Amino acid sequence: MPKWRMNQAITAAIGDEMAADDRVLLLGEDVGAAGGVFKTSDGLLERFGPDRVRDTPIAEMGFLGLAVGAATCGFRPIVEIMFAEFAGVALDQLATEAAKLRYLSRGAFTAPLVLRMSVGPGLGFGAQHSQTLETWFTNTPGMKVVSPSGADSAYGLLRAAVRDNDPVVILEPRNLYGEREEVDVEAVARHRIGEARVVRTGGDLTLVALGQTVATARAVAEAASVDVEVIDLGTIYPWDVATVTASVRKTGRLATVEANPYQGGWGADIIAELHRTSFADLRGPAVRFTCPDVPTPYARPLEEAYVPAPADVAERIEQWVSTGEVPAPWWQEVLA
Amino acid sequence: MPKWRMNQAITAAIGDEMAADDRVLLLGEDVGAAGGVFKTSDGLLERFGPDRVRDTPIAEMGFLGLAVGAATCGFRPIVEIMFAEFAGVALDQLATEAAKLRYLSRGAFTAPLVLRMSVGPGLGFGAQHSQTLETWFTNTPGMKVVSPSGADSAYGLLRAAVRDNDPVVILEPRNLYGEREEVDVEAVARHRIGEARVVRTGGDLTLVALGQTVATARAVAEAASVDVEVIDLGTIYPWDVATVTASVRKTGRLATVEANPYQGGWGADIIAELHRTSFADLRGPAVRFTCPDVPTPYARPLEEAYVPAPADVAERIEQWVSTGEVPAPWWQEVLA
Amino acid sequence: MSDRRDESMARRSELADPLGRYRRMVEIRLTEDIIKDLFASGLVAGTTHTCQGQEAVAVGVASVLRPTDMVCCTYRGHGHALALGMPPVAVLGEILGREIGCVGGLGGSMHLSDRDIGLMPTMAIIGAGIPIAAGVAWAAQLRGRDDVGVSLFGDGASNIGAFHEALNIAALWKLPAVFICENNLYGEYSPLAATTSVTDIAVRGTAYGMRSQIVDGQDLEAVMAAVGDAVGHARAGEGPTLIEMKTYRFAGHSRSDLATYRPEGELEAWLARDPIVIEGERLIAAGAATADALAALRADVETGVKLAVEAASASPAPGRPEMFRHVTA
Amino acid sequence: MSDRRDESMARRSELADPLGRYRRMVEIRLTEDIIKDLFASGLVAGTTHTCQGQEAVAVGVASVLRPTDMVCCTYRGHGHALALGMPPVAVLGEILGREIGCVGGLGGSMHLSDRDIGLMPTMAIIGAGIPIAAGVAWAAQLRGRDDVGVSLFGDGASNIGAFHEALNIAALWKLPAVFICENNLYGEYSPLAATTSVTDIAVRGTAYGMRSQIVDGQDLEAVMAAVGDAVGHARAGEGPTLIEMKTYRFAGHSRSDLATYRPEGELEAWLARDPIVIEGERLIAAGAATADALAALRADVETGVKLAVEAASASPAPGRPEMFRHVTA
Ligand SMILES: Cc1ncc(C[n+]2csc(CCOP(=O)(O)OP(=O)(O)O)c2C)c(N)n1
Ligand SMILES: Cc1ncc(C[n+]2csc(CCOP(=O)(O)OP(=O)(O)O)c2C)c(N)n1
Ligand SMILES: [Mg+2]
Ligand SMILES: [Mg+2]
Repeated sequence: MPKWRMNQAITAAIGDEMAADDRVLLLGEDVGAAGGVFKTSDGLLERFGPDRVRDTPIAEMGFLGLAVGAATCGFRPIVEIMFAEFAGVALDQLATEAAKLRYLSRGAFTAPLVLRMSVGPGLGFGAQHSQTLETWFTNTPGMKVVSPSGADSAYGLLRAAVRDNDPVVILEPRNLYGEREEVDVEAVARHRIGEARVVRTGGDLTLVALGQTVATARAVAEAASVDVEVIDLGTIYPWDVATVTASVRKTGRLATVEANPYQGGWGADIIAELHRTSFADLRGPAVRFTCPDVPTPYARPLEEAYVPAPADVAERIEQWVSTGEVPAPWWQEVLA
Repeated sequence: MPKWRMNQAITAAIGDEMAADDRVLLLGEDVGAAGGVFKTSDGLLERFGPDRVRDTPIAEMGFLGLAVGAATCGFRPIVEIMFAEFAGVALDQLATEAAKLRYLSRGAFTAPLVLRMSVGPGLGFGAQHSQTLETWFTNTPGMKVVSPSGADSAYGLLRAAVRDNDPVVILEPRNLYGEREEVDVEAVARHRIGEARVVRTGGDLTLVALGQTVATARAVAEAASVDVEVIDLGTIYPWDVATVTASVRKTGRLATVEANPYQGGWGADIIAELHRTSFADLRGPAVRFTCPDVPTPYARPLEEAYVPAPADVAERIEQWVSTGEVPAPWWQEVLA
Repeated sequence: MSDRRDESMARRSELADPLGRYRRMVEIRLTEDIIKDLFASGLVAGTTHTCQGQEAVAVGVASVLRPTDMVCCTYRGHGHALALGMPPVAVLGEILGREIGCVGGLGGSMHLSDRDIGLMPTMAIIGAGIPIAAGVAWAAQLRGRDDVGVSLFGDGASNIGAFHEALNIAALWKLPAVFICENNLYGEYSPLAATTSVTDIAVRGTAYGMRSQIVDGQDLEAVMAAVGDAVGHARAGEGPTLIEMKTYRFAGHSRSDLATYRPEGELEAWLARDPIVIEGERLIAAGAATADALAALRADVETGVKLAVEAASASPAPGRPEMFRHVTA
Repeated sequence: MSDRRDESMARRSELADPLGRYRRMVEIRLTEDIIKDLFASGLVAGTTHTCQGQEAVAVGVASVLRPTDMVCCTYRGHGHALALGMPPVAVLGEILGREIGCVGGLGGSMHLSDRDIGLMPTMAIIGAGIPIAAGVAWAAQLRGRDDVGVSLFGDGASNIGAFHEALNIAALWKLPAVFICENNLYGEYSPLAATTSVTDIAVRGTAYGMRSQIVDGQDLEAVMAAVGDAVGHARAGEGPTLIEMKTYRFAGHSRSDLATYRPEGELEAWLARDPIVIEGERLIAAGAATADALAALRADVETGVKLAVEAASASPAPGRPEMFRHVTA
């Protein structure tokens, strides 16, 4: 099995889909000649030519709209928007056009496109290039939103997304592009849209993670003396209620670890739903480990403090399980 | 006390703030000569002149950006974006620029602007003009988001928003523009950003509502045989944890009623947080009454079925309180 | 619904004939008039945007297109739908929210569409359809087909970012697209001069090195000639064209608008350039019809539209399960 | 920090003098070179965008503005910050994420700003600053002040919607704004011709009836003349101007870019038009300086920049509580 960096896995997934289906296109800023600013399409222009691998102007609304149009005509465009923040100039085409086409045409027009965007704090990119922004996309019926946690799921989810018949947003953790992981290209079907994966079993607590926080959660599990079950959510819209519910039935405790600010973050939806499906199973309140409610700070030590740190999360979880007392967010101490 | 339609109350609030502070501006499509498509600025052009009441081209990104610029220079622009969906072409200026200016300049530049948008289903406007879209705005530190429930809070919250020193989004329920309510212009301080209001006291269940669903919740309370406490959330970001927590301490039961699709809707954040703050107080799982996860249908009977109906919610609440069994969303029956 | 398809296709072919085109303009006018009445009488909720006065654009455009060309218009799209072949009952049924509507009553007045006639879902966000139409043109280019993508939008839409982004890309990629601005002098209640820094939208082609043209949108033949030329250019792989149709909406912006903001005499001046009258006189002058024949035709169309209203009204609203269909695959 | 203010103001005044302007161009060049090194050595994470080759634009613009004029530039903004008066230590400190940085290390390379010198928070979203600058101009207009709003952006930014929307409004409202496109022939790794349907960005002024001009961005005096003229026009209430500066970035797009995509000879041709060399030769020809004096000046600046790096490096990172300040009022 190849041990790929995540950007290589993404390139491979795009390449494999383009080779398998000539309706698949790739477009975005510098995806062609330059092979992508994060090298997620290296060599694809050479392999598939400029008709199918298309560099675009800086015009996210425009080229996403073009992809919507091409998708209604049977193509399967993969659109790259470099940083998720740039969706702020293009959201209309995704949420208000693409996601509603099928409904508004009773299935006659559909938009089977993939919108890839890099997300997440941790690399010193500052307040406007570090957010995850899931919630811009997760209350709009008609589309799907996934986030890989490494090369393997990046490969699998991307291939599934291209084959999906609806718009699929892929939020790619930027800090993982350079990270290596074994990719099982044969077992690609393990990564299905809408399915979470238990990536570590444990009996004391269910820790739900997404994208870059899956690594955090694994590290928490290693560090903590309690037995943590780690779920890689994979798909955040619509997310896999059944898998999380089953886990909580076993562990009786639920927490999320998120790379986004606290209030309104995606973890709330997990907890609210589990509250309904698993009230009797929950031995105590669920907890969210997130970033504080501030823009992403630039200075390295501050950004490091900003994202949930495995050791800190582990310690709070241990305390929680042993004392039963719900841990407060760390920043409350600083602010007090 | 005047009994105003909500659009009159909004007009009055804008007028009062403009009269009190000549830094206040109003801009948007047809807000001037036409007095606003929803008549929320009738007569203001005549009163304050074209410098301060400005019709704009159809260019939401552009004129919101202009407002940001003017706000950094000490003005207090009130921006109207007619339907919240149109924020999909302008979100960048709000979430990525305005909300981060203060942080990125350590307070030297701020954007004390108000962004008013109409929201909500119920009026036969179809899938692209009927959403509430709170979650586009509720995970971005640096701004605030409120939603009035009638003329009185529309007046009070708007005045508070203009005086606030940060960007404030006002989501105005479109179906209330024509509804009358007594407006206590003296007691405007009752409506504070960040404060929820208990608008009906009750002992059996806390029903949290926002904007147009406050009326729904009141009707539920009237119809139900159980004693429902209704909270008008007023501010959805940052929302008032203390008031909801205090209510749940008393009632032991929590539900939300929302005019948006289920998964990822704002109610999840309320429930997840209360799960943490009030786990011991909750006698059973909290429930969300929302729209189903579909785009807003146009045909009248379908749109009527789409939004939570008071009678239906009341019935489910009664069943829940009496049997202890958590009500499933109504659409699960249809889908089954 | 292949009956619907056959009927639409037959209706489309009628545009090959001058009298068929005239008839279609009349049908659009009368259908729009009835739609205004339906809303005025409170029979329909929501909003509607009619196009009386702009019929020559709709019929002219449809007349030079093939059903495999794709048209992306706006909420002011009833005329385009009818022109492209959609039967009045499908338009009216949609507006009334009935099963018989073109999208089963789920969309409403702002969201007519029918793949068979090349009518994309009509998007109600200003500017949104422009890049989508460019994308349709791109698809044709990629496939090596000589179909075109047509985008219709208003003068007001020429001020929004999507217009700019799409036209730059279309020019750059030489897409087989035709961008048609229906400059009816107003965006909602605002006159062009209050919102737009130029008088002629066509000059904006310069910013993209795109050929552009100003056309009398009240003159069916002028519309057909200009759009025909642009379509030919596109089919030949020569790239896109921006066409500005100078036109006027006789009614207000939407259901509730009485259009009191118009300067005195403006409406009258434009009524004197009613596209239906202009084309009618041309037909008479050419000996293709008599005034009596045109009057009879009008009466006939009127009967048809009334029957369509009846049929639409008799159609049931969609059932609740419909609301849950076609959300995702 | 009123020391900072005084220092910045003094630095700003230095631009009144030809040698002061020359010196500032040299300072920008050397500071950017050091920044590249800092990133290359792995001392800084994140990314940075330097402007070697474009110094004449930065210094020329700053030279004709007052501190009450407001400038909205981009992530490629170090040169503008320095030109407007920000001391190197404030630029370097920000890039290193230290307290001494212009925004205390909270912003980073892409977000320099200082209200005292009229430098708005530099926005890292393409096009975002254009309407904001127009808004600043609007504020001046409303107040009846003759200050101007200046927007600086790249050639690539002229393809995004915000550019279009802002320029239309600015022309329509006759705002005292100056829109300056630094056409350095590339947007990231893409050459202009791959992304832009016209060769000269200035022609896009036509779409707004806005006066526009092409300027040799390597020639400090040409820059000053053109911007001075546009600013005068704006101050007089005559409205906005679009200026296209033909320029070139000698380095890659950002820290990691080796710019291998450039056609052979292109960089060399532009290096032959180095704005610092051009201005230096002019000063010598005019007898305002000798080659030796300019060399000494350069050595002096180099020392200053090195000291600034040391001072910046010696400054502590901001403390954790800083992260929680200035989120809301
Ligand atoms: C992005 C966006 N902003 C605003 C609106 C509201 N709106 C609907 S129609 C309209 C006027 C459009 O004018 P124009 O483009 O000239 O077309 P016309 O209605 O005259 O056909 C406006 C502002 C919208 N639908 N979308
Ligand atoms: C909306 C948006 N899209 C894409 C980017 C990524 N990006 C950063 S710089 C850049 C190139 C900009 O080119 P240009 O405008 O010519 O400015 P230059 O970098 O050459 O100074 C791009 C695409 C961004 N920051 N914002
Ligand atoms: Mg118009
Ligand atoms: Mg450039």
